[in-house]
Amino acid sequence: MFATQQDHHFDVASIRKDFPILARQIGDKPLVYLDNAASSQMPVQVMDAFAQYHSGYHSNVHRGVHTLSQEATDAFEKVRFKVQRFIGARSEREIVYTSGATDSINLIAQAYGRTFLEKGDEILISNMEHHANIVPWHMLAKEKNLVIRVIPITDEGTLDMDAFDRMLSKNTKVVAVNHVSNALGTINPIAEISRKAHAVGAITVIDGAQAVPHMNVNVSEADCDFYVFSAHKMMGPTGTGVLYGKIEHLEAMPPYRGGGDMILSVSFDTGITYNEVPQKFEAGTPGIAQVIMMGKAIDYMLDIGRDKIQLYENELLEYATNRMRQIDGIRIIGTAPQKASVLSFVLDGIHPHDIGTILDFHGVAVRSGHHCAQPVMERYGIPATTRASFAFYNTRDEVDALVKAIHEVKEVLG
Amino acid sequence: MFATQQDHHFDVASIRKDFPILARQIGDKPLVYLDNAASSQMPVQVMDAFAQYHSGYHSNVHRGVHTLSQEATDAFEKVRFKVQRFIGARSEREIVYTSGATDSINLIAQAYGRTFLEKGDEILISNMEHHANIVPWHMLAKEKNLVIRVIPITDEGTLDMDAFDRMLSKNTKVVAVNHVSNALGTINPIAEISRKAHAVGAITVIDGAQAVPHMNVNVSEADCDFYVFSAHKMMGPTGTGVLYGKIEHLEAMPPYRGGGDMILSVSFDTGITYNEVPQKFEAGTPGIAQVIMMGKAIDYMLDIGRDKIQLYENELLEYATNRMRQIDGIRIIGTAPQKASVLSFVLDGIHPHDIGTILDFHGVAVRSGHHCAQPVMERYGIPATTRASFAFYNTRDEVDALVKAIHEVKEVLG
Amino acid sequence: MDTRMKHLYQELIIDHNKNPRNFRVMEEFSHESVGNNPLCGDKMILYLKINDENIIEDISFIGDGCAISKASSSMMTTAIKGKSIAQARALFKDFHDMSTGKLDIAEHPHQLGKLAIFAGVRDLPARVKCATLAWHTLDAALKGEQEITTE
Amino acid sequence: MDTRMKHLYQELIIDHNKNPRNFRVMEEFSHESVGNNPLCGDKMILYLKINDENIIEDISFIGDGCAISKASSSMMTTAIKGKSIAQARALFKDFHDMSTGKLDIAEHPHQLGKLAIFAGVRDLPARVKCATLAWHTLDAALKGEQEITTE
Ligand SMILES: Cc1ncc(COP(=O)(O)O)c(C=O)c1O
Ligand SMILES: Cc1ncc(COP(=O)(O)O)c(C=O)c1O
Repeated sequence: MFATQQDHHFDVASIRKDFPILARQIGDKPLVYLDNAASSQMPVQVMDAFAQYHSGYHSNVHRGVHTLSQEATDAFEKVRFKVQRFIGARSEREIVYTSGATDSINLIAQAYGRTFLEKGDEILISNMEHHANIVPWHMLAKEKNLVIRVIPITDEGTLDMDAFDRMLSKNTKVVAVNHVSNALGTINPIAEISRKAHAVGAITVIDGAQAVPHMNVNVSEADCDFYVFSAHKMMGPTGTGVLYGKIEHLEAMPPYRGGGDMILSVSFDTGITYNEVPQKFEAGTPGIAQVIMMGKAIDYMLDIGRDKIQLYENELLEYATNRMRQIDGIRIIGTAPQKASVLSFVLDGIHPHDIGTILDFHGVAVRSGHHCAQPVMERYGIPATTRASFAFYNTRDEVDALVKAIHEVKEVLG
Repeated sequence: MFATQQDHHFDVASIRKDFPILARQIGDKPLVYLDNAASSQMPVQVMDAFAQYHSGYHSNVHRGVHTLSQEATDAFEKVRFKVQRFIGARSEREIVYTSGATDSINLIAQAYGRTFLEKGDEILISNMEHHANIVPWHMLAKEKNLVIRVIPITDEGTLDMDAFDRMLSKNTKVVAVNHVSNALGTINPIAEISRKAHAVGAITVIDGAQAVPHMNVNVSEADCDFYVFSAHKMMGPTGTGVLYGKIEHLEAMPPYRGGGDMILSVSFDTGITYNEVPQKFEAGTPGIAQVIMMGKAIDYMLDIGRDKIQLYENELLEYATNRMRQIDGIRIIGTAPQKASVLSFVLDGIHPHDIGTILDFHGVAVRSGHHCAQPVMERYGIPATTRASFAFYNTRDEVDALVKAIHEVKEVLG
Repeated sequence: MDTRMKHLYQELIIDHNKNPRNFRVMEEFSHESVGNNPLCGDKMILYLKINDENIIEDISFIGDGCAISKASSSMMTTAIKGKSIAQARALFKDFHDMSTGKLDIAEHPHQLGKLAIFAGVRDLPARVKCATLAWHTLDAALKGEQEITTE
Repeated sequence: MDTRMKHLYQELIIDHNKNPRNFRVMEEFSHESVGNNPLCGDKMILYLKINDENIIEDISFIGDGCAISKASSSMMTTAIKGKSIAQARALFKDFHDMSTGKLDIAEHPHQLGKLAIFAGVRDLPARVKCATLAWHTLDAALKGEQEITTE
């Protein structure tokens, strides 16, 4: 049933076999999982890494001389190198493991922001940020009397770059924007943003949670100061993520969390010495199995090929957009020329939650709500949208199932 | 080979079958895993929960109306109730999921400490704390000009309660001690400590990382204000843990990390409203699979029976202590009358790291080092110890293997 | 059509969604409260006119919401208009218990009448709040609270 | 006895551990440096007397450490006493490359002599620092640094 035409040798049928959950039924309907922007599914290759780890070589890392501890440390540290290459960082020391994109941004706001920002300094964020890239700045701004300014977006859902240019000033210290918007799908020009931010002496914090699963990312070329993402949106496990930071920033920052592994020595007489970057930021026992799985998820995506994934997903998004546009009374929210993976929409007179529920009755899993991006909703004057978001294991047949189910929604509630 | 005598119907042989890693060879020797205080091993029942989750119902929690999201949310939230009963909390709202004990203590130090402590306030910690219960307080004290005072310990390794009594004053605001010391094995009288702390108006922060795997814990009876632990030391996954806090504290505290799920609404016009406890403290996508596995780990331990576990482990520790005492030139560090799971020792003239390496050559995995408790090492005037730490799947035969290997160490280096 | 769907989106609900009753601003009211469901972005304002004998003489609402919440609001207003405060509170309890699964209406006696149509939300945890928002707002209004937020 | 163990804890290492050479405080030195390995709690002080021709005339150390680090320190002092700074640096490089697995001493020529006995630590990542602490401390002393910390 889930074959695709026109797939440039992209063998989606065999890829789907790697994802056991895709064979699931919802009631008597096959699952059509289009909630990938919230969290992607996991291939068996990644799942197996978990069982292998815990059946074979689980142990706490870094601190042991015994074999298991060395094997675990080795596997754990090797992923740092994988991540480095995956996002084009210059050194594996620039890769900090965190518990997710949210944790990463909080780390930056607290360890960088609390240290280096001063009363009156400005943080520019955009009107299309996820709450994860708003609330930490808001909390910091309240504490330190900083000013948050919001870069407006156009009706299409692109950043208003003219406005951005005008807002930049010598007061601008941080520019925090996402690489891809989870609510609109817009791809933002992060290299240009970094260049302009640097010109006024500001740093950039790029939220790449929605970018890394869908496109090539090169943080060095884009010259961002910080870049964050979560493993669970790129075929990996929940509760794990990455903070990329330029080494000079990471070295200048004080630690964030205190505990084991992030110190060199603790003495009540002579004081505390902190460990080096990146360990300085990795207090306590990390998600060892999760990091190893994140490495496997990267391998999995690289094996398929990121270019191929991007090409396939772009075609799928275009197909979906064209089919959806033909539905009467639909309005697509987010129509930027450069988009990835996300199709948000509203239907005349029908509330997104009813759409979500009725689609679920048809086996189609989409998200209805504000997608943790309420300012986007406010911007478009809507309470919520329904969002279909795609991964490379989705198919045109699944898009068709979505469209068919939307017609049923209209029949019931239209 | 791994049978035990005297086991009170504690069927360790069949328990061991649940832990595939215990069948591993290190070189040509069977693994003897005695590094449980660093991290315990995982039974298949817990591992299977991971595969079931990701093959069956993985989805992001809290935000979706579709079936998978409801199933995931359900499973995730049910664990809160399990944890509540497991540690005797009054309400499941008192259970906050974190990424581990270290994260939990940092949350308390930042969200409680930064809010409620003032210049000159005193934090009492003990001389036997893990770095996780030292460094966060140190960082806070430096920032806010607080005073950290250290409760001394006796030669046996018990808290000096007379000194504690004398140190308590109206300036004492926080008493942070572990329930069981990871370096010494000492069980501390947390109910008495809480009672005395409360008498001067201080709160208690109990680090239960080493207690929860080995004994019954009842935070309400002990009347502690906060209690923290990690899943990976109690047969669960890495990167997940719990913060218990009395509801009145949790409600009074501001949030720690900002992001999705911890807010009710975000608007650039009207501001930000935070979610209720415990969600207020759970920003971003949590370790969903990990929490579900933590629930399974609790089930697993309860199925065996915590009393039985405690009894069995106590006998094993006693057996091990008696056998070790007979080794010439050994000194056991930590000889408190009330102990759990841990046997730390030094050997005359032989460095712990050589012991660790040579034991590893014999398949025996122990930890050599300061165990993230350098002040304990300073207290005893030693650079490090070798630590054997037990779980309920360990056996007397394994203790014998340890003792035999120590004799070999002495032969080589003695 | 899917049976679960039929069960939830019944004629009556769809009718009340399309033509909500008592859907208007009230100029002279004795009680007013705003109900928010930030997860959905839903918001309603509820007006009550309660007389000296504690009878709900008039009730109306305005706002935005999904079909379930709109129909529930509409049907609530028709159900409690003319009732006493005590009766309204009793209905709130039954409705709340039904939608959270505490009251099995097939087994136990209840006063819900047509409102029993919302029993289906019990199996849809994410939608319970939609059905109960109006009732929570009513409860808040009766307690004299200006605004509530559910999640 | 286990072969891996034999490979690491050879006679020579055990002898140097028990009877470390040049194990004393030096009163008149030209260079001094403190080496710390906080993970192990190990600490050493290294003293050098280097003459005007850049020859290491005398070398000694004191400190606490495991057998590997003590033997390595002891053997280092005997190996470089009387050598030039340049020769000592070359030895450091070879030793470092050997113990971190970059130099395969079976394949490539090297000047290590008896020091090749430490090749076994290559397979024990947690112990590499023990074998190299003395050498890193030497390197620091030659650079004029007072203290180093490895982990
Ligand atoms: C007593 C004690 N407290 C805290 C911790 C820290 O736990 P985690 O590393 O899981 O955060 C540990 C474990 O290393 C411990 O033994
Ligand atoms: C753009 C964006 N940023 C940040 C996040 C937060 O990621 P996490 O919840 O994994 O911390 C998300 C996902 O929800 C996202 O879509």
